[in-house]
Amino acid sequence: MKKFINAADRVVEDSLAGMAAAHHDLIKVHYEPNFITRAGGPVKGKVAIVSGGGSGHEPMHGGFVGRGMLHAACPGAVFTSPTPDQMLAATKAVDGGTGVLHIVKNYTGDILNFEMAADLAKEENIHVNAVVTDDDVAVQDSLYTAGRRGVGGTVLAEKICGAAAEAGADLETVTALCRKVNASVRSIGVALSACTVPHAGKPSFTLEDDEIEFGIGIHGEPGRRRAKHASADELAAMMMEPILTDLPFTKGDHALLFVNGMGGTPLIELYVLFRKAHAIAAQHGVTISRSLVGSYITSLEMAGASISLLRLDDSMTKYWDAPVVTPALRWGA
Amino acid sequence: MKKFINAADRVVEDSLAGMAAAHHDLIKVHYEPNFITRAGGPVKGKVAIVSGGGSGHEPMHGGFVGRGMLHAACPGAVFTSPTPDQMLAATKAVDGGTGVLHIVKNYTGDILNFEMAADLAKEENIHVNAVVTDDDVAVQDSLYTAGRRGVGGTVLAEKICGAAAEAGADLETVTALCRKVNASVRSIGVALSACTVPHAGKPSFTLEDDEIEFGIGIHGEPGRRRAKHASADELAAMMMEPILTDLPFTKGDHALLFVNGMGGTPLIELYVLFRKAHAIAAQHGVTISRSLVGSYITSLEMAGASISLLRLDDSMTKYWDAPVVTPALRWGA
Amino acid sequence: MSGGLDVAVLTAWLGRVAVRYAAEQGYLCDLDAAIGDGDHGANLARGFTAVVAKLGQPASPAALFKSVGMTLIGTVGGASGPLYGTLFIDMGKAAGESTTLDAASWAKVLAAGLAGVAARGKAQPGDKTMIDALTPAVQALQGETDLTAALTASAAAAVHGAEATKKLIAHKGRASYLGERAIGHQDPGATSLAMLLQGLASEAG
Amino acid sequence: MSGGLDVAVLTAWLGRVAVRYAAEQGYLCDLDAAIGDGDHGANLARGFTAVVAKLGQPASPAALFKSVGMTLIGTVGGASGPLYGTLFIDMGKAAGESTTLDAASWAKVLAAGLAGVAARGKAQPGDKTMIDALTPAVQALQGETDLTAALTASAAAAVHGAEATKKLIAHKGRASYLGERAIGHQDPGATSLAMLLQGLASEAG
Ligand SMILES: Nc1ncnc2c1ncn2[C@@H]1O[C@H](COP(=O)(O)OP(=O)(O)O)[C@@H](O)[C@H]1O
Ligand SMILES: Nc1ncnc2c1ncn2[C@@H]1O[C@H](COP(=O)(O)OP(=O)(O)O)[C@@H](O)[C@H]1O
Ligand SMILES: [Mg+2]
Ligand SMILES: [Mg+2]
Ligand SMILES: [Mg+2]
Ligand SMILES: [Mg+2]
Repeated sequence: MKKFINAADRVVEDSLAGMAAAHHDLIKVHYEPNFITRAGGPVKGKVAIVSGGGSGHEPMHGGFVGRGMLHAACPGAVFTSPTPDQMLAATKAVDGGTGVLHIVKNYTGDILNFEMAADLAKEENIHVNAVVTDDDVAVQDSLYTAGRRGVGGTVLAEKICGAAAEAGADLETVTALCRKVNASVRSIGVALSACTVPHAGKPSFTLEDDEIEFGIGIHGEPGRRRAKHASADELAAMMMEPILTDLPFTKGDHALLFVNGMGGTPLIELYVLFRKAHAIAAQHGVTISRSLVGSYITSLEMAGASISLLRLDDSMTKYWDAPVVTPALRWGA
Repeated sequence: MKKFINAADRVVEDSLAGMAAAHHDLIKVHYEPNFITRAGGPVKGKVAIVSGGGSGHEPMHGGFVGRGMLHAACPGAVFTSPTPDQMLAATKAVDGGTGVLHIVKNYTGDILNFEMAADLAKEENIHVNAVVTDDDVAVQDSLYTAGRRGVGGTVLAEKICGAAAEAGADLETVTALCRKVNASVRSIGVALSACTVPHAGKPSFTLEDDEIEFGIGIHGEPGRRRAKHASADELAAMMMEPILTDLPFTKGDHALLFVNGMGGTPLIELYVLFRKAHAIAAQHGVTISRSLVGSYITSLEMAGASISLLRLDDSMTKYWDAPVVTPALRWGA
Repeated sequence: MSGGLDVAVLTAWLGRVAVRYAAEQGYLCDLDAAIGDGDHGANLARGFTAVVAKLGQPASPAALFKSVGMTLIGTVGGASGPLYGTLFIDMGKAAGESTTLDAASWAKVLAAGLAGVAARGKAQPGDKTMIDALTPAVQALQGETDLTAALTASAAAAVHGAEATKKLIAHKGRASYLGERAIGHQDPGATSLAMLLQGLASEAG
Repeated sequence: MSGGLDVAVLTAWLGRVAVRYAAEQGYLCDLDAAIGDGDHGANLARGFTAVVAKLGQPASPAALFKSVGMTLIGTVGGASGPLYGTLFIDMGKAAGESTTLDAASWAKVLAAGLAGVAARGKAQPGDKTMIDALTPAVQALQGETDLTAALTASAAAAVHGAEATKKLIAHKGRASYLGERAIGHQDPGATSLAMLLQGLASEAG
């Protein structure tokens, strides 16, 4: 295992310290319990949005803290949900008096810990709503599982809801919008290689030179099935098929296409995938009116990619375009 | 070799097509010869900046085309300098009547091809200046070599000079500023793994589990020497030492610290490096007043990182902060 | 062991378990890597190291369980943090004022812990979770009055339950994403739970 | 071969070289991977495929050389594109009006090409570049009047020159970054240049 780290049990803190040093104009890092807030402190009268999850998915979520997106993020150990004390402290730090939305990716650990935190926050008279994201179409029979995982759609939900909160929408409105974004987005991921969790020291699975994992999540867990490696165009087609049919997307839809790298995939390859995914959407009658390409929700150094497709309406489009000023996403201001 | 590609000889064109589809609001991709310009066409009366180089370093340079940065970029084959016809066509397309600056990284191929292009442009009465970037301190005895390579400092020069051109500075002023940025920045890179050029199909070198390459460039070429893998803090110290002493940086300097991933390095690790590089600069009396962390000048999927340190003056700082609207760098507008 | 489970014995038990989790961290992570995300061993090792460090001198088994539960919730994270935390917190509630737990009261306490875990995680027996070790362990305690025999039988039942998860498809937790591919792999949470009860049998049995 | 180098022979030569570069693409890339960036074979294969495709029916050796040079400049890229391009363009200038080149005029033409490469790349013999194959190849042509013998000797000198680059430290091109680590590796550009002249000896020798 070769990584730029000092010790497995220092990775998260060292990286947070680096973020703090690099982005002190935008964010503030708090330790014990670990959480990140905007540099400015709570915004009176505006809904605050808190997210969090295991580390190893950078820039998600800490890189999305800033004006127009998250108010706070709670990083857990690598691939491990953070603990309720982190979420409680973050929630208290950013509450502007009009309630806090927790955006929670659908994993048992995240759900349970955020639930506990919400209970504790309510005891302190903070109004907390939670929206669980579960956009991963790789999980099919969700009745008999922990349910679909929250993956790439989470990034889009955080951006769009962050803009709504910034614009002054109230808690119920932001909550409903978040549910709507989640209901309108579908994602799937594929891995060309596994990743190595620092404290494990070895890859979480191994793939032959001609194999891929199809339908992976973001925790180095094995995917839905193993498949033969294929051309970028074939893989894009394999990925777009379940995405398009699940929602389903239909002729005339306008959508945001998000091609995401898993951490070890170079941008040149993401654009190759984007090209075909875009063409397939067009064939399907779906107009790609917004796009995002880059590594925004990652699995450490995994080589792989995910595709998310979000059906847009006017309000989502407006909030997507609204200014955002965070370490990882910036535009319009 | 597992990559998201269709065929080795289609990678560049497929990726360009993806960029065109994703960023049609910002850029326009031209084919045969291949180059990228801003969506809007030439800006009358403003100096235009053209850069280029082999592909495989994305987002550099195509991702930096847009308002406040480059006017055009010429992508060559993977790791291969583009050809003069590309540069000539790009130069003609963006010339606003007041001259064009070519920013050229110091590699024999880039130099020779840009020289030929400049000669051809001059024959067509376009005033072309060229600045060669050569910020890589890994190349020591530059008298007996092709000279220091242009690496991370190039990104900073393109941003700062792009802002100056946007602000209306004339060709000589932008040229002088570019020389000054190049003279004020020092960089060095280290690889944890090699990368695989698509048409080669195998890694350009192999490293043992406990080995790194120190002083690499950006083309998968071997570095200056092989060394034992060490902690992130030790590697940051090994990298900062030649950077700080070469310029040299001195107590009281203000600087921009740029920690760059080589394409396969996750952001969490870049922040771990940033933390220590920042601390070492502080110990040296250098204040980090601006920073950039991410994968901006890459070597395909190489796991590795480079550090660049730029001594800032007021004008560089002002131009760094100025708005930029490109696929890969965006802020302030 | 006739004196029953008092604070001293329980404290020794937790120390023993912390050592075991540290030693088996790699094994538990490997089990989790096969069908989950590979962190279960690290999560528990981190949590129980903190438990031992923070425990101090609790006044009663109830206080001890509550402290352990709170520490686990605050340090483990993931799915197992709230679940192990709830196990101990609900055991603490059931322990009441007792200073020493005999076989019958331990049976009641552990059953309360099981109920808490089931309520929080909503898993049922057969879902391939820690519930599949905990449920038979609670059952094995029923009607057994000798503490040594009770703890030994309970630990054996938990180990057996954990092993039996191999043949199951998962319906809860990350392993549920794998469908049929989870078959043949033993559930890490059930395995760690069996280790927990084995530790008690060794310490107090 | 007594008729000298006319357009037909030169065209056949370029076709032969294009095939050879395609076949040796991997070998040349490997040489370049060891001390450069691993693209030299791909660069030349791409360039000479284009040369063959675009050549048409040039009127004279001069026109042929110019066309080849322009195509290489427009398709190869890297360091070798402008250098190989200049080689052919300057050979074209030196070829003048001749329809057929004999040993003496080929010596003059290749020397002009060498001068062009040296002027553009500023490398000297011993710098571990294509100059180290080209220089002895030009020297071997001096005073030789029999074309067959001249081309054979020239190609052999180029091969020998290329092999001799193994012992050199590089002072130009990417290999110069390696310092002592370049020793033991043969320069890819010198190797490809030797192949070019071997092709001519085979075709016309
Ligand atoms: N809903 C649930 N109810 C009971 N136990 C569960 C549930 N979900 C997961 N578990 C247990 O948690 C274990 C995984 O714990 P751990 O790896 O620490 O957390 P995570 O899955 O968040 O990485 C599983 O092996 C399983 O025994
Ligand atoms: N300044 C120079 N003069 C002559 N030949 C050179 C010079 N620089 C490099 N070369 C030749 O170019 C070859 C490398 O070509 P190639 O790999 O195609 O280009 P690049 O180095 O740009 O990747 C080297 O092996 C060397 O022979
Ligand atoms: Mg986990
Ligand atoms: Mg090259
Ligand atoms: Mg786990
Ligand atoms: Mg090369």
